[in-house]
Amino acid sequence: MGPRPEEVLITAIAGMLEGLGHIAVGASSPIPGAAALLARERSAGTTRVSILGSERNNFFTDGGKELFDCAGQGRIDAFFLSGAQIDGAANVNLVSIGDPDRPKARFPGSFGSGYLYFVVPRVILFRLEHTPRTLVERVDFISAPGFSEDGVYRPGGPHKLITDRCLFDVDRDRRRFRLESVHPGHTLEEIVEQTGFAFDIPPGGVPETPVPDDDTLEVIRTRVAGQIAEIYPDFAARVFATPTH
Amino acid sequence: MGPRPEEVLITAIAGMLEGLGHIAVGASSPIPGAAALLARERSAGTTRVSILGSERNNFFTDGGKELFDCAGQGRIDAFFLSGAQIDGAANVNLVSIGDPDRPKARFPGSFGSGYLYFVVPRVILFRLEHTPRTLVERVDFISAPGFSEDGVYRPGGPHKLITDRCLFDVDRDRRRFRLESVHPGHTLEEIVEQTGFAFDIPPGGVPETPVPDDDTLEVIRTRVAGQIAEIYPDFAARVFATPTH
Amino acid sequence: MLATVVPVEDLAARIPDGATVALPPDYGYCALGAVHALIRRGACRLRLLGVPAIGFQGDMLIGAGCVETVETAAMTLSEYGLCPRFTAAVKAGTITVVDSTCPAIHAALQAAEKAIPFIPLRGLIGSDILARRDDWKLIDNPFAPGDPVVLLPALHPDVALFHAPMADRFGNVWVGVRREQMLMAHAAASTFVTVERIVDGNLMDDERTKAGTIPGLYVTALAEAEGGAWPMGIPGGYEPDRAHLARYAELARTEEGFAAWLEATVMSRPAAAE
Amino acid sequence: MLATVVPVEDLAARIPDGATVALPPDYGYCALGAVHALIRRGACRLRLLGVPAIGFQGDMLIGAGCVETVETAAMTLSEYGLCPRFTAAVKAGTITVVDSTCPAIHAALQAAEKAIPFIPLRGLIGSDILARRDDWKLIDNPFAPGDPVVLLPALHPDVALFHAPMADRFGNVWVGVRREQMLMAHAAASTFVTVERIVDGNLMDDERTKAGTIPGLYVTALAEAEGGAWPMGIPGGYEPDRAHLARYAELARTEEGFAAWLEATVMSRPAAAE
Repeated sequence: MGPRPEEVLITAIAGMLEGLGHIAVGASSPIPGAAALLARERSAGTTRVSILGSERNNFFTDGGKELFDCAGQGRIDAFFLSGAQIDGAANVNLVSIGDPDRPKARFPGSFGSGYLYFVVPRVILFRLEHTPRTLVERVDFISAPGFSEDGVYRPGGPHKLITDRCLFDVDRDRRRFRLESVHPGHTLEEIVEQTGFAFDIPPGGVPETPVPDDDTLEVIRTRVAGQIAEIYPDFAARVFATPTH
Repeated sequence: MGPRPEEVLITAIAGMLEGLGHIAVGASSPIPGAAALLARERSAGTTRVSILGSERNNFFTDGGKELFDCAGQGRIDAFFLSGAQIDGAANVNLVSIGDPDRPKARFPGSFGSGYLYFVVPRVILFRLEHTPRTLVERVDFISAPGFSEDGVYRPGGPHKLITDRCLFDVDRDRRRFRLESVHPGHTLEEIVEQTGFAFDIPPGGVPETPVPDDDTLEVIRTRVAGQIAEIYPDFAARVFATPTH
Repeated sequence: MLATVVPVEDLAARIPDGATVALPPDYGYCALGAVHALIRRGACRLRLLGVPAIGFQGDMLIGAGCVETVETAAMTLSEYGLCPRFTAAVKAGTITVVDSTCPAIHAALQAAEKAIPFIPLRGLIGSDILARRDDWKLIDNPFAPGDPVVLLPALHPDVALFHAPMADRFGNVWVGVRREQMLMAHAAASTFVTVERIVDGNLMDDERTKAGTIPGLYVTALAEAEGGAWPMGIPGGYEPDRAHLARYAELARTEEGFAAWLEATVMSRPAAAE
Repeated sequence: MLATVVPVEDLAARIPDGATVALPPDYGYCALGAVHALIRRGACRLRLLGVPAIGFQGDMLIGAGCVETVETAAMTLSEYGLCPRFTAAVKAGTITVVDSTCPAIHAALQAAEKAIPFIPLRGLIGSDILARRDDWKLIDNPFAPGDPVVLLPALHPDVALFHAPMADRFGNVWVGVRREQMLMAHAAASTFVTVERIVDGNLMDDERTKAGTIPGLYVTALAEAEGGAWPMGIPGGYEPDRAHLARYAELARTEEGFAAWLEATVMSRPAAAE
């Protein structure tokens, strides 16, 4: 069987995590979680993965604050953020649409984004619904800004934006996204149409997002699937047909 | 057998602790420790005692900082401080004599005094050696000042000063000590001679420090001695002839 | 010193109207039994504080009209979706939301724990979280001019309310690695805890249980409440009642559905203390 | 991820000259075996940090000429008296002492743990501790003008060095209620730990041991060293060697006595790694 869309995403994200010492994954993030586990499998024991919101995979022992303290200390190399809206300046909105005091839509809230986005070197923006509704010109509420003024303490920031249609790189100098690759089955035209913000398209064409080779697929479907099933049984059952327990 | 000098001190100090909710006692403080235990015995279960530096009687679970955090929260009503020098303005010196950079004498250091003296409502100064060498006009180094300028956050401060010769009360308005009572066997003249700082003597004479009554002596020699022997076996053996183990 | 042990209804009665009540997230130990008792007693004007997020218990309190403000990093039912009564109340403008971020809540509680007036925090600059917080200050780092940094004032909850697997007769409460509950107890003026069971002996006597125990010193009153987290679960104990939680999430989408859930689940349960 | 496990001498070799080394007090878990190895390797210009006080291990390092500065709330041998080599060095002006107070050291380490540039602390105003600290600042509380408050910059030790009863193969180290050692590990750039024994399994798997465990994430390298606190004891483990400690306190009163103690106790012991 050929690679499933989830497996393309998992492989693409794992490529962003290569050689990192410590990857943390937030709650309810099965694809980033699987990607982190794949990166760990490939690291020959040098990559550490913390998966939060999972009792079994939470290795912190100093209460809710430890993830943030740990990230502030520079001990977390990569983290994932999503957003109800993400805009072309990499701002993330997890709060509301419209006036925040009388919103048209209200989302859960910013969680730790207003901090982690500043201190984790590789923050990978991850949003499966790639539409003009989610990828907007300007977010209605900035839970966490994509970039900061000179002088603001900011060792961290956006590294990539991955959606169900494509992968964007981040141009930190120009403070914009640049299309890096288009996932198999999707087109540049579709992406331009479905993206609410302006972004750069490199001259000379945009490659297709690489699909996992057979060895990678084997690792994903055996060792990674087995581990992810312990944390996200429904996801594993749906994608890998892993038996739930 | 009549009251021993230690038992007079224990009883006098316990009197300062009556009705308090939580008394903390530092390391190596057998007489204050015994006084706190006596106060607890008399409280019918409403007084809590924490004895530090004792594994068995340390009820904190958040590391070395918890004592200080707890005191800052207003959850410790009384604490004891000593000093290599204590002066007439209730300043405490736990650091050095002479120039601190090339001292004539160097002591261990200030421990937590520079903080606890500010936040614990009843700090009881305790110094068994009452001489002009220890009770001085002006300390050589202020580990913790007796009083603070207006506007400085200071819910705590000196409550009494007790020595092997007498008990001083603290006049917070005049920022001076006032002789409250003279221990049995000692005299006012001796105290004036042996005190390096000026202090107030109330008109009309100074009473003798009360000696414990028979009931109190009984409690000290049985229940208190038994508990203190677990923490300070040498002290208990010397003062109460409690068998060491 | 022995703990004050009371029935759950009495515990709830000790939490006054208008109190700022710190609550753990759904993945912590939630005192749902006590929360239901709060609703039964008609608590009002509560100011909820999520440490750092709140789920079902907050949505239930909001739906029952007990809540005036919510300060939190998030309100979420996780895999069960958005908090429906919270969302409705925000849209209707019947509650005030003070948006925060997880580390800001932890840090501001640590400031209260340390009895310091404020604490700095990195991040936040340029966010609308900061822009909308009049109570936070952006200053220039006194140690390195040209380095802006946010200061958060200490957060002093009136009440911390949570559940735990066990306590002893001295009021020592075992929370294991759920140390945000210890932080809440240190920071709050009063701490009320329901526990699965009150055990014999002293949790401080075993070095292993001691390491995960909140000393009785910080615990205002305890109630023994087996299953006191229901319909939430307790990690390492029992599982959440997923069917009930899913039904709640469904019913609470409408005011009528919530009212029916409330009547059937909370109001009609005999109060233990009556 | 597996821990780096090395012999004690190698552990000491990884602590560079000139490093700021955070050490626990005598009533904590002290890695005396590693300290002796540091002396054997001729470590120099160390900057000791007492968390919050230091005892025997600091006096030994000072006597052996390994130390340039000491920042601490106290240097004490407790019931064995003053620290004789420390006292001699201070009087001779061969080390620099930076006097602090216990909560300032804890708070400044917490600032490093939280990656905040500074932290306020109450107290201290009017003390000579503050008067002599050019690195601390007295500011007006930005939230309440007219309220002076001290700010401490974060303290970032290069190294935390301590002992513990046990660790596992993943580098998780159990310290129980000795959480100042966890704070040291969080705050320090590198953490070196000697342990009585490396156990099978994973300390994180049991909720009770997990609550008192430093995750391997913070542990740079481990050495297995049974009796590694000797001549100190470990709480809940073995008692201090009181006769040896008393002899040390006596011998160290003179330079010659200390040299004899050093030769007999430290220098002539065969290094495990040689």
